[in-house]
Amino acid sequence: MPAEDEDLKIEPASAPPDPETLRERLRTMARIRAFEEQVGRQFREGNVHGFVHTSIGQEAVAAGSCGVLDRDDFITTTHRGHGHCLAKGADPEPMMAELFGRETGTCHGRGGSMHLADASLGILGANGIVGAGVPIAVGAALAARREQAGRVALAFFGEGAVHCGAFHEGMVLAVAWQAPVVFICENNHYAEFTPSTGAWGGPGLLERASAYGVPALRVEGNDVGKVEAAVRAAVNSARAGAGPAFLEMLTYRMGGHYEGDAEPYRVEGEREEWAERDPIAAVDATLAAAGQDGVAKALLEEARQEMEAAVRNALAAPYPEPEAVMEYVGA
Amino acid sequence: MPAEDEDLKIEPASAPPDPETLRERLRTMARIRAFEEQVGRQFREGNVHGFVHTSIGQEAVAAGSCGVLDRDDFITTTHRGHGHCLAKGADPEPMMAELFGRETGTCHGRGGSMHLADASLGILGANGIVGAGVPIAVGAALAARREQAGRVALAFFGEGAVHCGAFHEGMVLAVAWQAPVVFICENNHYAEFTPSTGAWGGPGLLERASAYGVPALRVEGNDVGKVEAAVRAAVNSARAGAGPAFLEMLTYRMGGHYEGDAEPYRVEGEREEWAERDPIAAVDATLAAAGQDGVAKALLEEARQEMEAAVRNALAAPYPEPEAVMEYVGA
Amino acid sequence: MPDPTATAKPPRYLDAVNAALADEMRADGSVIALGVDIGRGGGAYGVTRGLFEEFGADRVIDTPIAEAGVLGAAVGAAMAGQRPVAEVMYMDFVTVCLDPIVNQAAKLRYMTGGGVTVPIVFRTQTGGGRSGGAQHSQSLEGILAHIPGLDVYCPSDARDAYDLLVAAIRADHPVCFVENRRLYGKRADGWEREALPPGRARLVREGADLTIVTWGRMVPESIAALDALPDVAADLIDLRTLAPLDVDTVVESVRRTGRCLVVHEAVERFGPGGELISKVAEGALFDLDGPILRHGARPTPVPYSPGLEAAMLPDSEGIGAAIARTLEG
Amino acid sequence: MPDPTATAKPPRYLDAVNAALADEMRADGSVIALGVDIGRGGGAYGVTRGLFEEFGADRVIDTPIAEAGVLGAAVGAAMAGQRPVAEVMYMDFVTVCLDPIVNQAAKLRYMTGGGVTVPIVFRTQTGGGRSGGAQHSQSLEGILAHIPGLDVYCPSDARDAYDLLVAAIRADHPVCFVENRRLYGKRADGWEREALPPGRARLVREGADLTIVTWGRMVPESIAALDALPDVAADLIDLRTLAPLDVDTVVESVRRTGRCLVVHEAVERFGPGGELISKVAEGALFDLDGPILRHGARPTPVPYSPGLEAAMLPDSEGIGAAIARTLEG
Ligand SMILES: Cc1ncc(C[n+]2csc(CCOP(=O)(O)OP(=O)(O)O)c2C)c(N)n1
Ligand SMILES: Cc1ncc(C[n+]2csc(CCOP(=O)(O)OP(=O)(O)O)c2C)c(N)n1
Ligand SMILES: [Mg+2]
Ligand SMILES: [Mg+2]
Repeated sequence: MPAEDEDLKIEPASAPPDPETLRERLRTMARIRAFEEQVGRQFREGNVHGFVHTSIGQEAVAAGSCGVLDRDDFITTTHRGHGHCLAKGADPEPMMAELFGRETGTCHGRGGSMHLADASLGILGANGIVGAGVPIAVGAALAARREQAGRVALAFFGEGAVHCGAFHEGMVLAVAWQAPVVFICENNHYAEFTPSTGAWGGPGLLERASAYGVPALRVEGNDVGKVEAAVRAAVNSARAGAGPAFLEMLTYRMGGHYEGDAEPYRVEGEREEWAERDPIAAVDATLAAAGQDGVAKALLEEARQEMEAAVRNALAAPYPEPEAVMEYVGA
Repeated sequence: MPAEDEDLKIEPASAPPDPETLRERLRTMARIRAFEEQVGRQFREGNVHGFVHTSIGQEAVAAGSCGVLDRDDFITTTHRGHGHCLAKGADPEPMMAELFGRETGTCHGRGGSMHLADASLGILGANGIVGAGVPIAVGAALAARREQAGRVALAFFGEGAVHCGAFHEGMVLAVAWQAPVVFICENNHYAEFTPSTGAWGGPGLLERASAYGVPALRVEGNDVGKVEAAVRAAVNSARAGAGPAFLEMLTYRMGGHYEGDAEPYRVEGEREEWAERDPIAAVDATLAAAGQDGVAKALLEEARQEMEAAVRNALAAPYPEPEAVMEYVGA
Repeated sequence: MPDPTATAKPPRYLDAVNAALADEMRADGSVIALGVDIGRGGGAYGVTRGLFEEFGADRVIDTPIAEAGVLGAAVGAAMAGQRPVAEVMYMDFVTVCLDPIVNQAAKLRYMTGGGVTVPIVFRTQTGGGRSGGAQHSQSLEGILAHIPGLDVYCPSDARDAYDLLVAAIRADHPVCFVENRRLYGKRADGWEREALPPGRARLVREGADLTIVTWGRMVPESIAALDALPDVAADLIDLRTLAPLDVDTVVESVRRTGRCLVVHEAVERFGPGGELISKVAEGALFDLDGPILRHGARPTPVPYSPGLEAAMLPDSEGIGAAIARTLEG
Repeated sequence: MPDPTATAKPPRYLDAVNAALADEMRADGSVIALGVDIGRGGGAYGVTRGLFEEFGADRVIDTPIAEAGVLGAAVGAAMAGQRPVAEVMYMDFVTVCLDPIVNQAAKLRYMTGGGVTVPIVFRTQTGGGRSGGAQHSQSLEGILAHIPGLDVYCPSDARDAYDLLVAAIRADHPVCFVENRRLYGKRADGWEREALPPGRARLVREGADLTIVTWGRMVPESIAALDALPDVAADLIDLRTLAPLDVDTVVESVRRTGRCLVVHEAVERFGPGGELISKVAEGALFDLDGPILRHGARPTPVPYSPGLEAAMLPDSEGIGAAIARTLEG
């Protein structure tokens, strides 16, 4: 059961977000959900290529975390990065076009789902190599520290990544440099086909992170308000020069590891249990209790239309010219 | 100041070693000291080549740790591995010949100081890559676990190695496999030119290790009795199937990082302070208090003669035939 | 030798890999397999399915995502008497775990003057052309082949996948075993074929016009190219293994045909083809009637968009054009 | 351009590297240096001495032994507006940190369709022949040169060390900068020489008998070989950079001389020489009067014992013999 742990140093604001903000976050979550739904559909249609990993069920982490950031703050993400990019401000239309491999894509069709990036929004890239984004975020934070303009970096990664050398070395450097970086470990309970809980023995993620000298907190990752409060506290502290923090976001991967995954490994009953903690429904209920009815439905409807348009435009967009294959190599 | 920390699970025997054992360990330490002294001298003479790292001041860790092991237990070590090899039973004569690059060397002159290995004694190699020996020891322990014959592996590494990805991944795997491996972190206070204490922030080594779920203990590494007691407890527990353990051995590198190091970075007064905690003198004093006088002097004298003979024989030994350069490639 | 021929249909490439693993694990209790999701999950491509059930968690070892640690541990286990087969899920990921391969496994026997052997197999797979993107599509076998002490096997069909993996597991030295995921579904044509050892190339086709030297997925691709050029008669050589390299077969062929084209999926720039060209130049220069050329991927990261990727990677059409250049020159 | 010519004696190779770093750090506040012991310690070979004192801990950053993390962080810092120069102390250690170089830095501009630039320099050094042993002596530049998106510079003297490092730091793409520690103590011959850009080879000597193509420490070694063969007149080409590669200069020379010898310290087997042989075969095959050969290290891990190491590595004597083979063939 997700539960908040002892706070080690970060002090999340206790007041829940105001209805205005909540609505805004809900809109982000609805757009992520609708985007991912379309990605799944378009993958089955053969319009989206390669390896695609969606984040349905995890929308609150993206919306709550990036909701706290400024445009020129940095993020790095993983193979499962659509939500983070959208929440950080990426336009779904070129994103969809990217997944369709079109010239109008975010990366002109060169990157694809696992390599979405938009430097103008501080999105330093999804990444196909588990763990690789962690030190990259630390480096961006190092640059931010030099600049002294209060920018921060967020590194998103899965709970499967913490075993990688790259995670370890990234943590060590973040501490050594007291870099303004917040590590957001999205614990969605699976790493590929392996249920993560207890898989490799030893204490939990928080103990691991604290041992580096980083304040660490476990957060109910399907509660966007709690996500936002925790990330805000960590980000403010990083901006103020107090160094890195680590947040474990408890959430759940509602879909397969990748599109097309048959999921024979899924623990029975678990998905149904988590479906009751759907992050979108949760906010909807909160708003309903505050007298605003049917907000999620309306926002989802709106988002679905937006994503359908993105699909239409992507379908109509040109592919890159094969002759341009050598463009952008750089060296 | 070296000080023993809280015991986390390992329970070192409280009785100090009997005089017989102490004498035996002193002999090992004296032989390591004498070997290293010769290595320094022979390096300056031009007989020892390449990069050479000696372990003067750290002899108690090698002697106490390997004193606990059986012949068919495994060790891996580092660029600073002469002492561990000697303590594990390697013959100084071929070792010296190896450092002289001779055909009669432990590795027929192919390896050199940083690659000393003797599989027949379970010495799976010194290593020129910081951190690399850690997972190798874990793998040997995995093999030992399969065999069920109670063998264990010891991984020796410096405190500078704990920042490497290889260390992290090795710890993670040791825990996942509950492998019979004991991690011996020889904290000699320097990693190359950098004083290690507090260098990179964060908690100490014990906190780091414990966070993996490994019992961890800090040991007065210049006290061979304490070293031995701690390693024995950890090894027994590993042999019994209770999994890995981590020991931080507080000791001091009396020499330079490598032979020829000018050591401008050395913290003033520190060496003198540690000279008073010389591991050989300490045992000598204990034995003297028990009525045995001048043991160290005698053993050192004996060891120096042994190493002089090793040098003489190495000098007389043939170099490998240049035509044999392709031998042993394997593939 | 156990043999998966018992099945009705000739096995697919992935079945052959699976059968080689299973047979060798049955035959030798010291063979163990390690990797991310190779056990309960049966592997990202189903290659190791059934092994966990048959051999148990003690021998088919699921690991956390810690490839450098896993491969390092495999090196230690190999020195301690096991015969580990460690998987790197995509060849692109060798970048996170090259040290145990290059600085440890490959060098240990030499560094110890023959004192240790490291009987280890590094299994991995590659295969562009499916929009895997720049980090899931690279053919990096040339990097591994550059390292003395490493064997590199690149089977092009199911039968060789079986024979070469069996040989790799039985070898007392490290072998990098490079599978191709776009071949996984292909069934063997000639399962009854005799097993060739590593280091022996196979003459797939014979013809006097030119010699084509290739390996892995470019073998069927080259066959397709030749099928589309009925007027061209080529010696088509499937190297099967890059290290050891069967220089004699290649040189002997080029001496006969007088022209040579090396084809590989890897990037041309400082790629593995240069070795073949150099060996041909060394051994057959004065027998040449025409060029010795390479055809490989263009010097760019592998693009995602299908059209760009097709423009980057060699295929039968590109090979056909390269054949034409080789014949014209 | 700031220039260390002010000093009385021409600078040593290592002084030139140091001066290039210092000059560029003075000129551009976004240049930062990172690595193990490069700051207070001044570098394992003293190459970065004085930088910490002049530019401070904020720009000359000592790091823990965590090369993959450091290089990954350098990639992030580069995307965030810095110009990092990250050191890998020995080239052999790229095996622990290849991912940020190969899968990140090299590919990011491409993967983002030009959306980011990664102005980063990976400094490292190599140089066998001093009994460094199998893990401290390898020349692995061929591996890096195989990766599209990476430039690879291998200066052979102090002047080029300066010019090429300045160019590397100013480049908006990743550059692997490979120093040679056995050249560190050598002083420039011709400091007044004009700077050549990366991608331009230098014709060190001219002669009609054969073309010798090489780089790094094999340049002076080849000069020594030629000095010992007064009857041989060779075009000696110092490539200076492997990527970009100055194919034109090489091909044009071989067209004139009709013979070619490629020399490198790296292992021959699937080594960087194959690229040159292939380019020569492609561009000058029908102008050849004799062989196109390689001379590199033998296919073994680098041995420790001096005599074995000498037998493994190319030197002026071995080059002389290879020249003779090239002329005889
Ligand atoms: C270095 C590396 N090893 C293995 C993989 C294959 N792989 C891709 S995603 C994944 C699981 C990651 O799990 P987690 O970090 O929990 O992220 P999630 O997929 O749950 O978002 C693996 C093993 C990879 N991409 N990179
Ligand atoms: C991967 C790697 N990085 C850097 C080095 C260079 N190096 C050799 S020893 C050393 C310091 C090691 O310090 P520590 O682990 O404390 O061992 P000690 O030398 O004190 O025994 C360094 C940085 C190396 N050999 N391998
Ligand atoms: Mg996960
Ligand atoms: Mg140390």
